[in-house]
Amino acid sequence: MIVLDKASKYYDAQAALKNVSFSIKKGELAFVTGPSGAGKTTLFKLLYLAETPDDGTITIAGFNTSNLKEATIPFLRRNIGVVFQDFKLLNNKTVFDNIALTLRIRGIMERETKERVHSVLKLVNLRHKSDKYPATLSGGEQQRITLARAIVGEPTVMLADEPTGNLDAENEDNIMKIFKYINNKGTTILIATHNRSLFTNTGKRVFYLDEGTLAKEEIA
Amino acid sequence: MIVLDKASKYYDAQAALKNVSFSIKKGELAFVTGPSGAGKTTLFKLLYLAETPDDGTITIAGFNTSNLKEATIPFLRRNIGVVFQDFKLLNNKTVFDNIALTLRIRGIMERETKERVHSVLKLVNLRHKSDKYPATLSGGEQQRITLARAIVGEPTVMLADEPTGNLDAENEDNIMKIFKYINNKGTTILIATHNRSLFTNTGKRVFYLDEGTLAKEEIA
Amino acid sequence: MFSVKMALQSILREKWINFLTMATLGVLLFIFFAILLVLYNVERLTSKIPSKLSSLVVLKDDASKEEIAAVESEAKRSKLVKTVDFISKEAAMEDLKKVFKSDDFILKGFGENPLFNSFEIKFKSDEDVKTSDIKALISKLKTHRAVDDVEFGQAQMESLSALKHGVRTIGVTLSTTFACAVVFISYTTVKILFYRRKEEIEIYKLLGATRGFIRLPFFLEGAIVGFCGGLSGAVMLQVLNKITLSKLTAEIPLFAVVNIPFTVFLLFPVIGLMLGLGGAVLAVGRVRY
Amino acid sequence: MFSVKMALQSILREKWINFLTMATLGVLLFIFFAILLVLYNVERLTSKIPSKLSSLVVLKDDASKEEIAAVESEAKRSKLVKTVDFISKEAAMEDLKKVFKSDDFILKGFGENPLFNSFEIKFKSDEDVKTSDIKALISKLKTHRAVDDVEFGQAQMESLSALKHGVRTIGVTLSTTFACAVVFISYTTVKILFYRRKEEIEIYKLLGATRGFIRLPFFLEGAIVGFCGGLSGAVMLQVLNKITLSKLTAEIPLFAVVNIPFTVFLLFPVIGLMLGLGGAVLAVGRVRY
Ligand SMILES: Nc1ncnc2c1ncn2[C@@H]1O[C@H](COP(=O)(O)OP(=O)(O)OP(=O)(O)O)[C@@H](O)[C@H]1O
Ligand SMILES: Nc1ncnc2c1ncn2[C@@H]1O[C@H](COP(=O)(O)OP(=O)(O)OP(=O)(O)O)[C@@H](O)[C@H]1O
Ligand SMILES: [Mg+2]
Ligand SMILES: [Mg+2]
Repeated sequence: MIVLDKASKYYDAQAALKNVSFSIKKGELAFVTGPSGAGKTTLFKLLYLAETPDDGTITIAGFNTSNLKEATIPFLRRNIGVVFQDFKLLNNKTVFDNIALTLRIRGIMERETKERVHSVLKLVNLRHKSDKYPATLSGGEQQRITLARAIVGEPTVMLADEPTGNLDAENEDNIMKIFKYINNKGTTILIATHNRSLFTNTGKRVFYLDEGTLAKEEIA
Repeated sequence: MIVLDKASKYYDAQAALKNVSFSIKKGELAFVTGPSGAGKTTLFKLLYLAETPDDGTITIAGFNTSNLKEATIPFLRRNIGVVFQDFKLLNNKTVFDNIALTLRIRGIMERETKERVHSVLKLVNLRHKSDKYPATLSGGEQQRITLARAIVGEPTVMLADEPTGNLDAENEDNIMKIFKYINNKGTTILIATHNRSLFTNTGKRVFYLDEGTLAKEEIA
Repeated sequence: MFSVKMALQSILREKWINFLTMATLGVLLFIFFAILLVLYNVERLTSKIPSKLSSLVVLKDDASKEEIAAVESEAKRSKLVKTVDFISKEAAMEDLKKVFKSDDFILKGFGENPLFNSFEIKFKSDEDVKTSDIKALISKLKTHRAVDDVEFGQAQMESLSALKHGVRTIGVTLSTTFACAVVFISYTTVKILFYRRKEEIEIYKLLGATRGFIRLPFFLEGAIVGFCGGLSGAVMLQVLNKITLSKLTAEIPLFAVVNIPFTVFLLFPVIGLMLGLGGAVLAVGRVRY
Repeated sequence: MFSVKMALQSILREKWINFLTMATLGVLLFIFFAILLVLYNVERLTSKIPSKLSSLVVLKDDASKEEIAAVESEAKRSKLVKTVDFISKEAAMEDLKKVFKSDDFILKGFGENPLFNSFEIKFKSDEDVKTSDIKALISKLKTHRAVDDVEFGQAQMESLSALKHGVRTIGVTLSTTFACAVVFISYTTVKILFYRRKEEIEIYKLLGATRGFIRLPFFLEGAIVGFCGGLSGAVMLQVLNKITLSKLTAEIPLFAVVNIPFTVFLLFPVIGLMLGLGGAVLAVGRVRY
């Protein structure tokens, strides 16, 4: 589902990602970890095409990103659900509209949109915040909205960047349960996290990044 | 140093903080914890006067916030260093200028400003990012810049809201060391966090918030 | 449609800034049309100034009818000439009597009429009638035996045509400059309005929105803002018209001739819409992924 | 000083948007002054139109010197009158001879001079000289025994003063409307420029910045943007002046009289600065903690 072949990304001659190769099978749930500034977010940006690799090739959800026509990029992105580390919520839209946007973009009917948005809001325990604006939410609430937005489109690949950074143990458990649930339904998931407790004893593969290189890969 | 007496804060008739009373002595290091949306950030907002309590009184760093003249607010704030949960970095200024702003506001000479900014940058291991803009930093890097900005002014009270949410174990340790160091030099510190490992076995007081009320207080 | 809803929502959300933009467009259009109307009416007024371009062809007393007819047909052939009127010496005397008004006893002192037959030639007052051409015609007429002399108010003619030309030149320069300025300021205003939306567009793209989906609400928003701006401009013009102009007309009847064609009011919202839409298209620019 | 550095940095950081704002202010000021200049020069041109307000006081042939002197002093006493010239019947004859030009043999036919002595009264051409006042003066003069009749070109006088009044009214209305528009658009532009800075100001406040510290850089930025805008407007006016006007003057000598006072160019940056600063002050508003 995801194949990186010697992918590199440089920012002003400084490598944020260097020669990273790995592949993730369809339906797999894997983790990426590493110290602050290791390149986890950069790796994700390459995967959802916010950045283009300076070197190497990337294949995701059947698209080869090196020979992709610009016009197909939106359709690639509709297959990928992303939990952004910095949330990227629209401050001038309500929680409902923020999440609904993902479906409206796809031209899904308003009735179905409403149903699906409400069901994901229930999943992250924020059904009552539906009409609030993001700025009035707590950090953890915003993070859960971002997660809700990522899963509402039922993507084939899910990229979650530090999805529990602002969450307490209970919410963390809840969110890991959600990941496992949608993973069981067939979604390939890659989670970037500092939080070792998320992956310890899960039996999943963990990729360790360090200063842009893939330092090691192990089964947690 | 910090005294809350039956402080309450309502957002559209919904209590974000209800009847919270506690006091923290000068030089103390204490923790606030609680689930997402419990009111930790709201409590901090009351302390640095971004919000006014709807009920009760708050005393911090010798100022009683209920009968404060508007013109003295900036001077109160200069005594308080805040690590904001959402960073609040200025995107149109370099890392250096973001941190230096705290000192420039106080009219500190440029030479001294330079020295002090560079020394806090070294403390958080980001000396080399001095000329970058916040948008080009990783999440954890931004968080450490926010911390650097909070400590550069040598405040008498330090409020840290989820200061390690985006940080790996190693950086986390480093930051806790910094907190302990400035606490030893006499700064009163209040840390809001979900991360139990930050306070377990520290022997410090921990306040548990739940749905806006102070549920319990214990020694970790 | 969803895009319409989104555009309306967006306008309502940022009432204040959208209102400012609308008002700016309205004021600009209002001023633009006010200028155009002033120019249009100055043009109308100057065209009401009676054509003063005329020459008097003095004929010799002993000229034959044929010779006189030759002069007349020569003058009439010219493209420059509007009318040729024969003024007999008797008619000239009547005119002279008018000059002396009630004192016409003076003229009664004359025995024989001492005046002369003449042609009054009125020239066309188009701006393509050049002084040099008229001079050429006059020297031609002078070659006729029947013609004694030709009098021509050259200075008068030159200053009048210069004034008309000047008004026209100033008008064209001013309205062109102004049109450019209106387009530029509209563009700037709409651009600044959308400048803050970069981040919003970025997020849309990351969620997989197609180009059309991203741009449509912005275009609609620009169009709506422009349309409302144009409308408010029309209202302002109407107010100016009713208040100022009607007062002015009451005081100075000359201004009764000033006219605001009704189509202008229809043009306002249309031009506003185009400006807003054009500004939005330019402001959003090419969306790249 | 640090604030200056910060303001400059801020301007450089957002080159594009600041450039647009500057250009907008420049264009606005340019147009504003272009309009004012047109009005100023129209005023100058109309004031060059020779005063045509005159009356002819026809005196009886048998009037005594004293009686004539009484009429003259009565006319001269009036505040409406500019000059009073005595025209003897001999001088009038000379004038008449000029009318008949080379054909003055006509007049030689007269035995005695059939004309009359008269006064030519020229009235002041200020707009506060009212037709009704002049009429009152004329009827007063008619009561003198020496006066036979008074001729007065009323229609001519009324249309000329109406024209002047009209030009002035249009000018005042137009430039007032325009001044308001310029101020409004400047405010809008600067306001929109600062609208995006709310968050920035918020952070400043939270870090303990005093009001002055927060506002000074914004004010400086507004002032600098306004100043540069004014400067660019001055450059545009100079270009228009050199290119258009000099061409126009070459073609139509009438325009040589058009004049751009140099102080205008000094005014530009000053007004721009004031607009930018004023806009910034209003845009930042009252900083509350
Ligand atoms: N746009 C950019 N321009 C320049 N440097 C960048 C840019 N984006 C990221 N970097 C740098 O690349 C490195 C990797 O950043 P990245 O965001 O991938 O780290 P990360 O692993 O996600 O860290 P964290 O856990 O702190 O979020 C960092 O040193 C960062 O400063
Ligand atoms: N400006 C606001 N308007 C309305 N509601 C608000 C506002 N700010 C906070 N709230 C609500 O108040 C409650 C407490 O928020 P607060 O940010 O204090 O939580 P928190 O304990 O910091 O949570 P987290 O750990 O997720 O950051 C939340 O339910 C939040 O949605
Ligand atoms: Mg990251
Ligand atoms: Mg919080």
